[in-house]
Amino acid sequence: MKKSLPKTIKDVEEVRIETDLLIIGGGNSGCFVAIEAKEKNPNLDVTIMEKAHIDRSGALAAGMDAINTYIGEGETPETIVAWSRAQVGGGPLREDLALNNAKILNECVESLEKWGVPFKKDEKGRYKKRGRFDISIHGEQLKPVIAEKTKSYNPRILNRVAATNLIKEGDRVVGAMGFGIRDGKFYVIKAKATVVSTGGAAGLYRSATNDGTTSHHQMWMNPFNVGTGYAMGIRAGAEFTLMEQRWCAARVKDFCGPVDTISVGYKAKMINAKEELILQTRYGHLGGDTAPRYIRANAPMSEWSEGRGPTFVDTRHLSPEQVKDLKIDYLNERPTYVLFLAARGQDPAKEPLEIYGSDPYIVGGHTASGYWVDAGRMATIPGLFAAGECAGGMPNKFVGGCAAEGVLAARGASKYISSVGHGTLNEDQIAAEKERVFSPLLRGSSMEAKYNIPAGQDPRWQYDGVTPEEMEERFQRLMDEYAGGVGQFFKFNEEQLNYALKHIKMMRDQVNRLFATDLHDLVLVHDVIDRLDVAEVVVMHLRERRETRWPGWQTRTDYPAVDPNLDCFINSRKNLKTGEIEMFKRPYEQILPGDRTKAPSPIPLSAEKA
Amino acid sequence: MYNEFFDREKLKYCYQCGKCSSGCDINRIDVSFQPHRLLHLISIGAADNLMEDAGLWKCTTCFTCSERCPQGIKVTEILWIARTIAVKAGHIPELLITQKDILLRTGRLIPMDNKKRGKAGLTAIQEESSVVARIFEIVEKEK
Amino acid sequence: MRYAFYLGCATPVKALKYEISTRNLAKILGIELVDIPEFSCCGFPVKSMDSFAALLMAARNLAIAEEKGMDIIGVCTGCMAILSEAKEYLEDEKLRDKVNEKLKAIGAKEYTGRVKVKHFARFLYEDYRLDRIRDKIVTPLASLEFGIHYGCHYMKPTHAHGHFDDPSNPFTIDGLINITGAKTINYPNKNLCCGLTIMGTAEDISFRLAAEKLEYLSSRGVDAMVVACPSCCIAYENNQKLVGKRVGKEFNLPVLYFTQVIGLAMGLSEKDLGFEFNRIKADKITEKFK
Amino acid sequence: MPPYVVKDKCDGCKGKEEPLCEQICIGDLMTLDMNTGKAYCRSLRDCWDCMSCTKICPKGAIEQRIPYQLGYHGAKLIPMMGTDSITWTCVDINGKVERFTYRTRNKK
Amino acid sequence: MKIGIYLCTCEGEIEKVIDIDSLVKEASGWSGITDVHKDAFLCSEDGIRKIRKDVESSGLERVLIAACSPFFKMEEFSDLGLNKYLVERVNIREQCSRAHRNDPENATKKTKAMLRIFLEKAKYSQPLQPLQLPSLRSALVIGGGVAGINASIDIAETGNEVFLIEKNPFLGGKVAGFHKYFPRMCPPSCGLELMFSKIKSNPNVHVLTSSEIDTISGSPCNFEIFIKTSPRHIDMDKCVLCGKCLEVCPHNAIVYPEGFSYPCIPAINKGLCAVDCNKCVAVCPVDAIDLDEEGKATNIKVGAIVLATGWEPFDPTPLAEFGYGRLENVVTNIEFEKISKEKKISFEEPKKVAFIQCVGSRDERHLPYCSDVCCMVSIKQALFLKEVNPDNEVYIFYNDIRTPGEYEELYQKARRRGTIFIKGIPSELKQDEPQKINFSVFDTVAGKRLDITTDMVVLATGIKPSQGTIDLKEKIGIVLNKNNFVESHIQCYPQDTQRNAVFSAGCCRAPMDVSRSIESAGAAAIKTLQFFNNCTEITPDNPAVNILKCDVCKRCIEECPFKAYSFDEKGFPKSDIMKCRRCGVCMGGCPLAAISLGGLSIEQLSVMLDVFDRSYLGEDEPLILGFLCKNDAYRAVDDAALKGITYPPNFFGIMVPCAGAVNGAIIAKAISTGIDGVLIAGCPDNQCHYIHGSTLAKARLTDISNKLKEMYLEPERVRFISIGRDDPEKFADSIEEYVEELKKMGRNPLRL
Repeated sequence: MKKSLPKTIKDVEEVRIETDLLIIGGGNSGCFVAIEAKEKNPNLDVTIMEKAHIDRSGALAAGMDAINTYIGEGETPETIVAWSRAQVGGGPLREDLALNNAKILNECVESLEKWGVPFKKDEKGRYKKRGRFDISIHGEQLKPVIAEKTKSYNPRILNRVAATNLIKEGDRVVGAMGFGIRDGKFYVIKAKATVVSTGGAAGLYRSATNDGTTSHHQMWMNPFNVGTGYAMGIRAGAEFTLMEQRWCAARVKDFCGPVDTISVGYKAKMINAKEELILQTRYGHLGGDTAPRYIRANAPMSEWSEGRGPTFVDTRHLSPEQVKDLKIDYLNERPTYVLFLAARGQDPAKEPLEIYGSDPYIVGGHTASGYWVDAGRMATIPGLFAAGECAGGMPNKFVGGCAAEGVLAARGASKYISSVGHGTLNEDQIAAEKERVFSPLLRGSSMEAKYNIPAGQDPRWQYDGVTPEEMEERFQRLMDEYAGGVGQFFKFNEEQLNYALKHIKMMRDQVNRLFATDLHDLVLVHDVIDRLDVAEVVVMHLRERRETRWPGWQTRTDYPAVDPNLDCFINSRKNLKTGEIEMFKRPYEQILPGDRTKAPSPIPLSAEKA
Repeated sequence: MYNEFFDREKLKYCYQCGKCSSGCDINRIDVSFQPHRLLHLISIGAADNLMEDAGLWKCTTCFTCSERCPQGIKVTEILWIARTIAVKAGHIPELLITQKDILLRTGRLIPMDNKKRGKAGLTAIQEESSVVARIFEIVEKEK
Repeated sequence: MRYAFYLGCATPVKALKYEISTRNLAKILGIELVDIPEFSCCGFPVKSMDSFAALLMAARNLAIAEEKGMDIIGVCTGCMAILSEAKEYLEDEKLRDKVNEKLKAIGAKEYTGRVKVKHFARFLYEDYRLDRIRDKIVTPLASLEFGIHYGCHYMKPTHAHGHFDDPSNPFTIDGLINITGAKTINYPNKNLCCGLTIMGTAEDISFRLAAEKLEYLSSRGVDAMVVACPSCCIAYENNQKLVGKRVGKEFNLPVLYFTQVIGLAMGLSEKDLGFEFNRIKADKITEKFK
Repeated sequence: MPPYVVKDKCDGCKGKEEPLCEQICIGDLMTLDMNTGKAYCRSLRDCWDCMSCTKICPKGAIEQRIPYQLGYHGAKLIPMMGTDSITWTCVDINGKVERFTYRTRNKK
Repeated sequence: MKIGIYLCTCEGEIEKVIDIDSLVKEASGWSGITDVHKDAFLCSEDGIRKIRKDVESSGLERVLIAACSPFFKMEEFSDLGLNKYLVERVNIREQCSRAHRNDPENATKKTKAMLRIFLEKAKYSQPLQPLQLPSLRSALVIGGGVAGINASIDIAETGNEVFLIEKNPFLGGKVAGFHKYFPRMCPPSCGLELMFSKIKSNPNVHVLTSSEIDTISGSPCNFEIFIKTSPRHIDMDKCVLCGKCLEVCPHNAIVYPEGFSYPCIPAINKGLCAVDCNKCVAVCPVDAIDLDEEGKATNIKVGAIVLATGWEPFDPTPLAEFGYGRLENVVTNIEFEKISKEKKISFEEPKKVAFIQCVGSRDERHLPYCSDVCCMVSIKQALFLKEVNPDNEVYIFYNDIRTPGEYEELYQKARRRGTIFIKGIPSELKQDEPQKINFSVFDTVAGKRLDITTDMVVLATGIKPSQGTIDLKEKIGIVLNKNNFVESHIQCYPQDTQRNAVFSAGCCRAPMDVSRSIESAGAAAIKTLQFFNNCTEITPDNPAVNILKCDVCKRCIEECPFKAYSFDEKGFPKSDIMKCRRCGVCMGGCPLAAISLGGLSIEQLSVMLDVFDRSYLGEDEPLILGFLCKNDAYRAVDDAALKGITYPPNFFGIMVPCAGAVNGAIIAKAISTGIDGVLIAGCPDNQCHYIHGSTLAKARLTDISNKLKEMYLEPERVRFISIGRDDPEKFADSIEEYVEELKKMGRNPLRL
């Protein structure tokens, strides 16, 4: 039977758990945290708090067709970091983090194969390369495999529990709180160390493919990754970096599916309406096909804005076998793209595939946004660690890198745990949070009594309050129009950002009008609240970087050029007294010598030569 | 024909206990009418001999046998179906021919007499005369 | 209380006293019986010629009532049995679809299975309920004694009638009559069939059947036989002389409809109850209540 | 991209509580209609088309469709899950059928 | 891993068809094979010795026996010096050399394919060690009628403890109330007295009267049972049977024993007492009466349970036409027993009595079955009437007189004594004059109608399952059939219920007379003893749930035919090793393929498919993978071979415990990887040894063929056939036509 809703806050049952290591978010990196921690110390009490079900949660839910970072023959940790640096136009990035990630990258990737994920092999029996650091896999079962491995270590897994806030004692994090999406209980989990691995933030901007009715979530990143991990950190006063480095990507038009699969995997070139090779003709000086990611991402949109749209990746050279492989790749990552092609009756070998810009995401596994962490992945608040997309400073992690991040965070956390005991809980803080979390539900249930809605009508649109859907749509539109969404070709200026900030604040004053009529609703409510908090910081960062360093990811019409003085990290922290977001800079430290904008070519292999 | 929907299976279960005949008032008056025998003949597929059998037309359809059959055989229904088969085979009692004729013409078994009703102070009734004819048309087309 | 009034073929021509008494009784009981001109023969006579045609006819009538949004009340047990039976058959969707498609072809409405079918007596007993009738009794008929003839199709086949009443020992109409204060007798051949259905095909048997009951009830000296079906009435009243001749006896047994008896107890006039149409005069009875 | 539950196939996973599609859905969108005992998607607009529900449904009762705004009607994509293999059948709007079969797990 | 393959030529028979030598050569090339050996007579002592030697010397970890069907020579191959779950039997005789004797070339090819597959299976098999869980050597017998009493005696007299519980105050059940019972026509007292004395004298029997089961927990070998005993209100030790209480009681609340009753102490039915009447208490000379006595609860532990909950007489009131309860002198046969016993009515001066058979029985509206005893009962009672006075006129109106075996004698006797048997059942009884019953009946033999008037009509009412049986259904977890008798595999294991260690005796399983009840009681007792002895070793080959995969959808719990599933401490489903019958229906149903049987895991089936050579007959030959249920289909296939029936080598059979054990994911993989047809052969529905195993299999297969349809593949590629154990012809034919159809369909487009 479904849970009956609470009428008063007292009706809400409370669950208290004490654990050594709390992992918030059981996606790819979250699972790796658990596995590594248990591997090293089976007696460690590990708890995973997962909003969905770890069998299929996070960005890997639909599967994966490739591991984008693997150090194959002829490469070294250094070359991949240098390549990654070049991919983001020379940084800034945390080379220290990148290097110790790269050192353990391969073992993480290889373990996936050991656990049962089929990797494609080349004729020599090596992993089949698709790009320089890209290898192909049959990752349909990727997440289930990781989940099964995790379960085999028997950690405490709380599926369908959504985290809402961290518990603080002084300036240490001593656990987290959340609510059960199925049981409607309030969870208070006391932990010696807490790892945040909730993935990035999708749905900050309106998707270009969002037509309201049934395509609201037609986007590239998992729309249920709403940035709760960032939001909780922001609210707890943690330091964040490079939140202005938005991931705006070239995506298959009208479907918003990945494009690397085609452009990297099948060497399909970007062309415009005039059938010009976009990258070669316009960005040759930046390396053409190997130009930095943001360039490749922005290219189609600038073609459109300059009237040369539509834009395509040219697949017309593909053989039938290649088309079939291409489709299999998609079936492994975003199966419905194949359905999409079928629904368009389109054969890639005959017509090129149209591409377009995606809505911007904050995903620290791709760009370098996220928590400011130390080598052990501990955030600026003791007891709090960040893994995967949450950890900032290091771009281009993707599946493999995020897994490695998990391992590193686990090591950092374990070390920390051995040095501390349990904190003590501040009951006032807990009571307040419980109130904050469940009040929308109480508002909802009170309204059910208040209004008499004729049968057959959705009551939610008639209640005197705000539904999460309404606010989400309002807010995504705001961001799209005033903070450089795809609708604005990613462009914005100071005034627009100020307007956005003003309205974000207004909406945040309205969140106490949000109501939920069931537990699912309640999730939506907190999703939109978290998104607001993240969006505010993002906009602050965008404003602070008064230059255009990564056109597309961050294009300022009022400061179109690169400003050498801003070759540094822009960081922020919420002042918990004033509630203001405080901005400040940190210097960039180059470790690997050489031209930051150029990726070194791989060491030629004698074997290959012969 | 909706005897295709009628559970003929049951018929096979008749174990000739004779309860139908025992309880039959027609049988009491005219012993030649024996429901259990009709069932038997039909179930062994010797129904043809029944066609001429006047017995078919002696049943008042009082349902007593159906009610009491331990095997739940709808004896009366079966008899009714047997009749329709006989009719199709052309063994139609006079009465039926006239009845059918009236029905086709007037849509009812007993023609309306509004004059009489008038005298009795009852309102006249407009009869739906063509219905039965239309229905028969349809059904004939079936075959 | 609005109901589609299903008269059938016999009643409006051959059983005027039944119709009249029913209408007037319904009036004082506050039951609205709506005439539906579109109704046609229930299908009973056709059942021996073509069972599917019969079903169609029944279904059509049901569909009409359903479309008018009224349940059916009837006075002829034969019609009620056939309609109820059809209802039961039409619970089978495959069959119902087949039937509806044909109904469409003759431009009739489709039947979805919602309409209820009840004999007026059953309605009074089950839905209107005895106590409410009792309240309306003005002249109790104590001192009268009747023999009830139910008519086979009144409760048989029981599955079609939802197992209403008890075929081997029926009691509901007795109940209705006893309410008026009159006595009813329980007699051996109470369940005997009137035999009318085979009058045309096996007249002799038919008459003998009728005779048996007439003989017995006469010998018991009841004031009248009470019936609930025009056909039965034809068998016992209209044919009384013929039947008598066939068995070499003189019968003089009044045959009343239950509606007439109840009406009488409720103070309706003889005219309102169509006593004038009683072929065997029931004066002995009416005298008492002058 | 909404999942549609085919009523006469779905058996609510017999468990009378949380059918597999409800357990697995990353968006908490699939749920059980307590009256019919059958699963349904509570918010079509919010589906991310990961097809987890479609894959896990033991009765093959869930269909994925492209939102009409984006793709035309009539295309089908049907997964069939083996113990360590998957077979996809894709039918496009012109009725062209394509099949894809491959391993999803290494042999232990 | 070291594996040995042993091919038997079966003294040349197999080799006549199959080129064993080539296979030996071939197989020795395969990886992991340390030993390939050909033997003319593998099951001979030498053969076995050879294998055992190899196992020991070269330390074989797996052994493949390629010989006859695993159903032959089980003993011989049971102990080869390594865990028997590591020995794989490959049925190359019945399924190859005999089945394809007309096609040696392909038979050899198929044999090779089989070897590969079962080799792979063997690689993945796990050793299983039997657990020691001895059963308590005590039994609970529920119901103190003849069946229960005799079961108790038989179990007790073989030295085991028995708890016999009866809800009435006295043992003896219905029989105690009879006048006489056939065929010997002795009074119940003589038989019962003997039984009671055995009970009294045997310390192993503990009798609890006025008692009922409260709850049953635990599982076979070790049930824990709580028993409620309602007060007797009379102290068994004090009472001297003076009978005073009986005399004074104004509300006949005293249930007084008969001479032979056990326990021979009255009981007080307090329900009938008037508040503080206390007359009996006052009058009792030994003050044995305590009206305030409380009921008590007892808690016992037993290893097995015998159900003997008996029967109830059918109440003929619903057959209103017979006027039971309405007409005088219409009685049931049970009542007639009382009448004749207590001489309520004297039949000294001649009377006319009619018996009507099959009242309620063989009546689809009441008891759709034959109540088995009524014919004999009426005959018995007829004889009684003739005995009292030969001039009593006795009529028996019947459908069919059923007097199996020697009972025919009594039938003849009854006829000899002048009982009149008339085939024809009256339809309605009337009472035209008081005390007399008159009815007319159609004599279907004479084709005549008889009008009869009698002094008494006895309705031969039938036997219906007791309410007690129905009440226990949930408590014990047994299955009842559609008529509420205890479900069992009536043909082979009549005494077994659908639950392990629970057996049935007497009328709770089917209508039967006293002597057959006693027989079945004996059988149930034997079953119980067997259980005590056999269940000392249990192999943990019951299905295990892979909790890494399981999402707790509870389907296994819902579908398990024996309700063997419950949740473990971590909230995952777990099958009870004792309740489980190893049918694998759960394994077949698990949507996540997370359940595996000890002897046959999902993984094994999966890898078997991996090595299955799709074209062992060449590219164009269709390939049928068959899953054969072990109880019927597989045997039928063996029989086919024995009877010399051949079928195309395109068919390839794997044994499964039940059709219901085949998981959709396996079938999906088979089809996905190019096998042209998948066939599941199970028992005919109503004969499934696991209740609804084959029914479920059929349903699941339908789901898959619907899916194939959607996938624009031929839904006929998967199919279910039900094959009785004795129907090899049907099997062969269906394979023939299946192959033909597949040829028409053309090859599976998914074949690579």
